[in-house]
Amino acid sequence: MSATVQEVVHAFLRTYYERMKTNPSKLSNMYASTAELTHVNYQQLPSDDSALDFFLNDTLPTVKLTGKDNINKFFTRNNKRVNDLKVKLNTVDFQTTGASHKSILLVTTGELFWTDTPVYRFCQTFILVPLLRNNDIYDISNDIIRFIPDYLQEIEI
Amino acid sequence: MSATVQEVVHAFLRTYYERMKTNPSKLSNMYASTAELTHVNYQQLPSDDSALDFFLNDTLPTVKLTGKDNINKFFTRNNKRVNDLKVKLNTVDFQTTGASHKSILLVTTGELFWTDTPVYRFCQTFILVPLLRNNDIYDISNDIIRFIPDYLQEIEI
Amino acid sequence: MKKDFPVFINTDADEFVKARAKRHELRLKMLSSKEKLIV
Amino acid sequence: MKKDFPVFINTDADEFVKARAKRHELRLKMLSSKEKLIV
Repeated sequence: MSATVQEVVHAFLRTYYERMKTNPSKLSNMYASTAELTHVNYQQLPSDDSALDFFLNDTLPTVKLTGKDNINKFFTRNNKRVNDLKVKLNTVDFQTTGASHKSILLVTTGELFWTDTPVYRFCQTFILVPLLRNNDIYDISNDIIRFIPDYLQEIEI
Repeated sequence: MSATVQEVVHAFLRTYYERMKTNPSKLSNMYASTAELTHVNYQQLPSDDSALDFFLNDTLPTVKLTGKDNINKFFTRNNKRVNDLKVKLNTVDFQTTGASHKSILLVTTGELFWTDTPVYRFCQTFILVPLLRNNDIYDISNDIIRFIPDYLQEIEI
Repeated sequence: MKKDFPVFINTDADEFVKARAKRHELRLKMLSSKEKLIV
Repeated sequence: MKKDFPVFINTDADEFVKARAKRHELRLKMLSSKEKLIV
């Protein structure tokens, strides 16, 4: 019996976030060859975590990448940070999508942080596409993270 | 010359949110016949807007619907509320998706409110699929809204 | 659609500020009703 | 994966609470540095 969509979603999320911890260089294997990824722009973060600007702003810049090769280079290059990622998932919503509704759109919300950093609130959207040769295995075709500021950030003097 | 993805995204967002105001009963025409919609569960909101509970919680319940007919009934039934929706869009991210990357995944964040209510912070994800007969026209195949609580909501006594 | 965010739809900055002030008041009210903050 | 949220991944509630406390302190610091709140 095939897994339900909900079971696929929960298993995917566990695998995705845990692979960051255990083997970030293999994370790109979860992406389709033409996948698009919008993720934390680690290059724009200060190398010194104690930099005040890094903490004061409660959102992080993102960068957009296309293709499994570029995604692999990205996760390998930022291995240290990716490896240290810690996540509290608060919600997940999902729908089926694609021509035959065999793909899955899912949206998570939560907070993430790294050792010694404050939390960052985020919303992350994925599209999972089943492999042609095995409908029980899914590739990530799209992955967009967006950080959500607290409303206090928008208060002006 | 075809519009760029960014032009399609911006034109779509303007049309989508403005149609709520001008003609919510025609909003469902923007959805594909098998579209899935996760939207505000208006039936769970109190009919009396002054109810304190309605305001105190800074998130709203959602409901999931499938198919253009159900979506049409939903918007028609909740016509009064949908018609009064006011939105401040803060961000939009987008990627191409689907087998030939002709579909568009887009994620907005912002705050919405109605006359006499406080604001609600949200994240909304859409997938737009081009019509077979005219690739310049898109249907919504998926639409998920998720409300994001302020961190103060999670503080416990 | 102009590309500079934020974009106001069916509203304007003035009306939005009033709605956000309502949320702010509720947050302050909720904060003051908490005996201890666990964050 | 358990289906009850929140779910902690590569962390636990104790570590999360400390990280959120850091954010809370920054928010309070920012609030106190504002002369007037326009919300």
